[in-house]
Amino acid sequence: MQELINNIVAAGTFGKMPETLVAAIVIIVLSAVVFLGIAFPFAGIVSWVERRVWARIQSRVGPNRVGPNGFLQWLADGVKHVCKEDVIPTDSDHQLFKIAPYLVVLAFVLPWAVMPFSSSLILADMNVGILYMTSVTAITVVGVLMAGWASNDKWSLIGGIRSAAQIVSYEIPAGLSIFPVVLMTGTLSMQGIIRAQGWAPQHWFLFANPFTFVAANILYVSALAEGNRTPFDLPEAESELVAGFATEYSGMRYLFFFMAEWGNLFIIGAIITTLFLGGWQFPQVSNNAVVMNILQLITFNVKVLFLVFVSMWIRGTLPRVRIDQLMSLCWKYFVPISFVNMIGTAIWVAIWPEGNSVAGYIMFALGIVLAVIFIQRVMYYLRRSRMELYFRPTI
Amino acid sequence: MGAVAEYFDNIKNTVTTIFEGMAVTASHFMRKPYTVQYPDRIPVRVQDTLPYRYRGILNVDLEICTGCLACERACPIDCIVIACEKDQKTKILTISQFDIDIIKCMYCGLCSEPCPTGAIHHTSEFEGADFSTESMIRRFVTDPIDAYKPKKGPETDERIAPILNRGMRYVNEFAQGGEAWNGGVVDDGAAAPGADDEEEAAAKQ
Amino acid sequence: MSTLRTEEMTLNMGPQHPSTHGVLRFIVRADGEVMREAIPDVGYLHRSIEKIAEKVGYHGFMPYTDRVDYVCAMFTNQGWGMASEKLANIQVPKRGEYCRAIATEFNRLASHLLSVGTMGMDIGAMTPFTHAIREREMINDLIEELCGARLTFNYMRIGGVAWDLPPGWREKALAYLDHFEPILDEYNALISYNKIYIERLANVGIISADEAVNYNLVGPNLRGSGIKWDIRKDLPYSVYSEFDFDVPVGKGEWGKLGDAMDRYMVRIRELKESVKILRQALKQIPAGPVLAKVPRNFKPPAGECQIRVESARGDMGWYAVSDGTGYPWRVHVRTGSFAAMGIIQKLSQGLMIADLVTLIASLDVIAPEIDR
Amino acid sequence: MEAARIYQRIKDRFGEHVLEISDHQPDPFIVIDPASIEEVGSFMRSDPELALDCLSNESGVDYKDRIEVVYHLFSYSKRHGAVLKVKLPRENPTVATLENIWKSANWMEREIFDLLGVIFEGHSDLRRILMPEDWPGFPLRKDFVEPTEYHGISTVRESPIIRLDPKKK
Repeated sequence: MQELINNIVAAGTFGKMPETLVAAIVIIVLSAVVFLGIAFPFAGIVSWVERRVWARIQSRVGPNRVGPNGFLQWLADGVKHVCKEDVIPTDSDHQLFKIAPYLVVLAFVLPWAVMPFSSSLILADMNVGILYMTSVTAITVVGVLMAGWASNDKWSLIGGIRSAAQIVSYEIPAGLSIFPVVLMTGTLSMQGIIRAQGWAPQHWFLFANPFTFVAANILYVSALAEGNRTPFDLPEAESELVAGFATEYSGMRYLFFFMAEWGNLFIIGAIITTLFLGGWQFPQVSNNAVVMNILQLITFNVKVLFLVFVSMWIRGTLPRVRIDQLMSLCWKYFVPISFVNMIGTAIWVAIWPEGNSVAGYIMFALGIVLAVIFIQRVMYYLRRSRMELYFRPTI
Repeated sequence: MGAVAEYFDNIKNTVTTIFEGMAVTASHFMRKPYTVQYPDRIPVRVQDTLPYRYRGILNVDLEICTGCLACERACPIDCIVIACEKDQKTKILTISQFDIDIIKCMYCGLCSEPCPTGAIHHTSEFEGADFSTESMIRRFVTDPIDAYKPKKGPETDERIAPILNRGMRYVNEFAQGGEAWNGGVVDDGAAAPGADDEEEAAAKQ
Repeated sequence: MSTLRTEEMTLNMGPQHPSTHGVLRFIVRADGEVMREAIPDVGYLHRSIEKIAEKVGYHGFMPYTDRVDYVCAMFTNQGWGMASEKLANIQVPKRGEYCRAIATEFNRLASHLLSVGTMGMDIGAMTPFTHAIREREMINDLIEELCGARLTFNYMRIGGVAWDLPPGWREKALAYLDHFEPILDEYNALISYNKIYIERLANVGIISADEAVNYNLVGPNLRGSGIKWDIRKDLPYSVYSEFDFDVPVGKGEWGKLGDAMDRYMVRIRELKESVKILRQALKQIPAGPVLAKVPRNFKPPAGECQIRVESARGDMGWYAVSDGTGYPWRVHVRTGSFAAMGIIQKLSQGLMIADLVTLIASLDVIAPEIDR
Repeated sequence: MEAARIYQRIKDRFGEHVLEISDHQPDPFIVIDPASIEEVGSFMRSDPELALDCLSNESGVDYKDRIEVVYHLFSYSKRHGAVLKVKLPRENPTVATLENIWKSANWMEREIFDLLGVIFEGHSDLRRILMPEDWPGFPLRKDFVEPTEYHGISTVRESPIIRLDPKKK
């Protein structure tokens, strides 16, 4: 990053402008390109993918009209929302009402700074990377609470308060579940954590020991809760609160909330991938740095997108929990178990400071067994169903 | 059950039931979707896939209408209006108006049941949207037309015979049900309620 | 120390709310997430069907009965048919009764599927809803073939049914039942036994047996409270005495007896019982006419009667008064949802807002049936 | 227990209050004095031999010269039913509520009040239930004439069909 700015200054493209100003321009332009070109389209495409995946789970077709297989649906939706009237309720707190969506988007945009796409593709490899990631994503709560309060609508208010309670509570198990990995690696840097793992599954922290396996699951669920995803979509619980904190929003501002929600899926996936799934690690097949970086980028994205897909799949399967159950799940189950994980990992590390490779193989084998059982169940349901039953012969 | 056992039982239950649920949804990735896109993604028109008994928008074949007014009387919602005049000398019944208010019609099928020739019948057409309420009134008579007189034997007029055949098929379907599939004997006496009444009424007209 | 001033929040839930099952309104007094009370406000769908009956005559009222409860219109059809038959003392032919039983049981499947599906949707799981609706669509296809309509059937007539089963229909129906049973197990695996789902439903809206009788709850709501009572079994009408089936009751397996989960599971188990009845009915159906001879100008003798039909939402009472003319003097329908709505104000006290949605769904109230 | 025996039992207990026992078919009924409805009701519920624990249906009928309120009672334990009637004058029909005996009466009485104008004395919440609060008159009465408009909204739709034949209607 710094080299790039130095090069630009040296090239004299901007004449005699002070170096800091050039740096600011470069950063703004670059981030605009990154967010407008990568993050926002990603959120949009995820919305389409989610609708298609969800539709298949529900025996439906899903959006398939705009573009090939409906691929451009997200663009059509975006254009529609931008063209819509931006309704601001008369009795609302106008300033807060307007700011709220931007804060939510901010919380979605900031984590991309430490997103470790590959061994070199990272905007800023901070030494507190993972801490930064979890803390900036929590800014969402401010925006959501603000939206709920400023709408001057009781449903929105309940939604906002629910969201605040939920995000603040689930920060704790999420934070505690990061500890085992930090204990094992001794670093908070994203790249450092990834480098401590190998490309093979048995070297991933997911399978490093039983505690990290549990920690990974807790972190994933907590992250879903922070991202307001089913089964924790209480703040916008459609059947209870109409649309929760977003009830009064329309047009672009409404879209911002949902763009952030879909975009957050990538961030959730990236956190898990980095911490537990070996990040961008790929076998050294080439000495060419560019080729390796591309392969690593693909590896990272495949893992993240798989997790994004799983979250859609979960959304298509599970019902929503109630607010008191949400709280008891967090405080009665996740927090104690996370502590156990932390202590367990600490003991594990104390016994095997260099890690236990046998445990990795055993855990990986267990994971395979689980997957096989799962596939068997899937085939069982598939066999039993007779979906080819149609009463209208032409359909 | 102790509190500790319950605690772990809860965790076990949650994990296993979610596992099962995910398996069910995963199996749906490998199944065909059940919905079809309306209307342009199936090889035939939707109307043609509908069963014979489908109750769509009403239609009247005036060629075989006897002008008996059975349908008008049967309609609980008064959406059918018929005007008939009988010439005192020639004894010919002339239908001068046969209007159906499609907006009001609730597609109950009570009008097509007593029809002796199947002149008024439901089609499989259901797309009736239009821009004005006025255009939703189906006016079947433009010029006054002579009512059809049922003949003793089979219909001889080549123009009317196919229409009557269709009409009688409709009547048979409704009055007696389909052909009985397990050797059922269909009793003719159980035709549409009070079929005789209608004939009397027609005779009076 | 001065105390913080708090106040109750009055929430207006409905008439346009995603989960009030039609046009219903609740005035919710809530203290944060906990409700003090939810006062139902009904009447948004009042179409004065009882008044219409006085104007359209006996045969002409039949299509209107579809609109009393459009989710299970076969039962309202049958109720009106039975009331008129009882007034005029008409005997329905055996095959007609079998056709009625087959049609109503298919309709019960459809209605219960909608009920359990919306239950899932109200809890926040969208997939069970579409799966239930998918099965319901197939039943609608079958019924469409039978009577020509998917929702407002108008299949029955005074004295029997309008049309016999179409050719080949029985095989299709049996094929559907073979398909349906595994799907029901799959549905249970997907949602009914899901821990989150059970937690949401168990111990919500507990109705004791006494209360259920006192508030005149009927059908699955009554059985959910542990009372083994089914009109089909206990006061048999039509041909139900010829079928062998069980009456599932709530057992309180997941919480206290009479909670939302019990009512839900009663519906799920009733689906299986209905399949059982349908198999028997499709096998045993005799030959013969389907419609008794009833004059078109139907004039029952002066008198009054009340009949009870076990509809999908429970015992549906039809009270009809005739004055000897061609128009009924008075018709009154006592529906299951109307009674169920009466108990909501009492049950809602102390529940959470999210539970109100569960409660409404578990009582299976259908707005048109309340308001008529 | 058969309906006739139920009615006989009530007559034995409340001889002077029973106005009529009809063996009308198919549903025989008993007519009692409106003043004693509460007493009779609580007897029918609490008497161990009747045990009519469920008010299955309550409806009102306007007979042009009187208004009848009909109670269909049912016993889940004994599996028998009874039909109870009270006859009220058309002007200012008033009868005591049975809400305290059978809870289900609450909503059904509100409905009867709403549609027929019967006032149930002692009812805890006698408001209109189906019709709007400010609706004029009681729709199920035989002499009810529907107002042509409600708050400026027309309640009639002119039939767009012009009837050519002047002889009819």
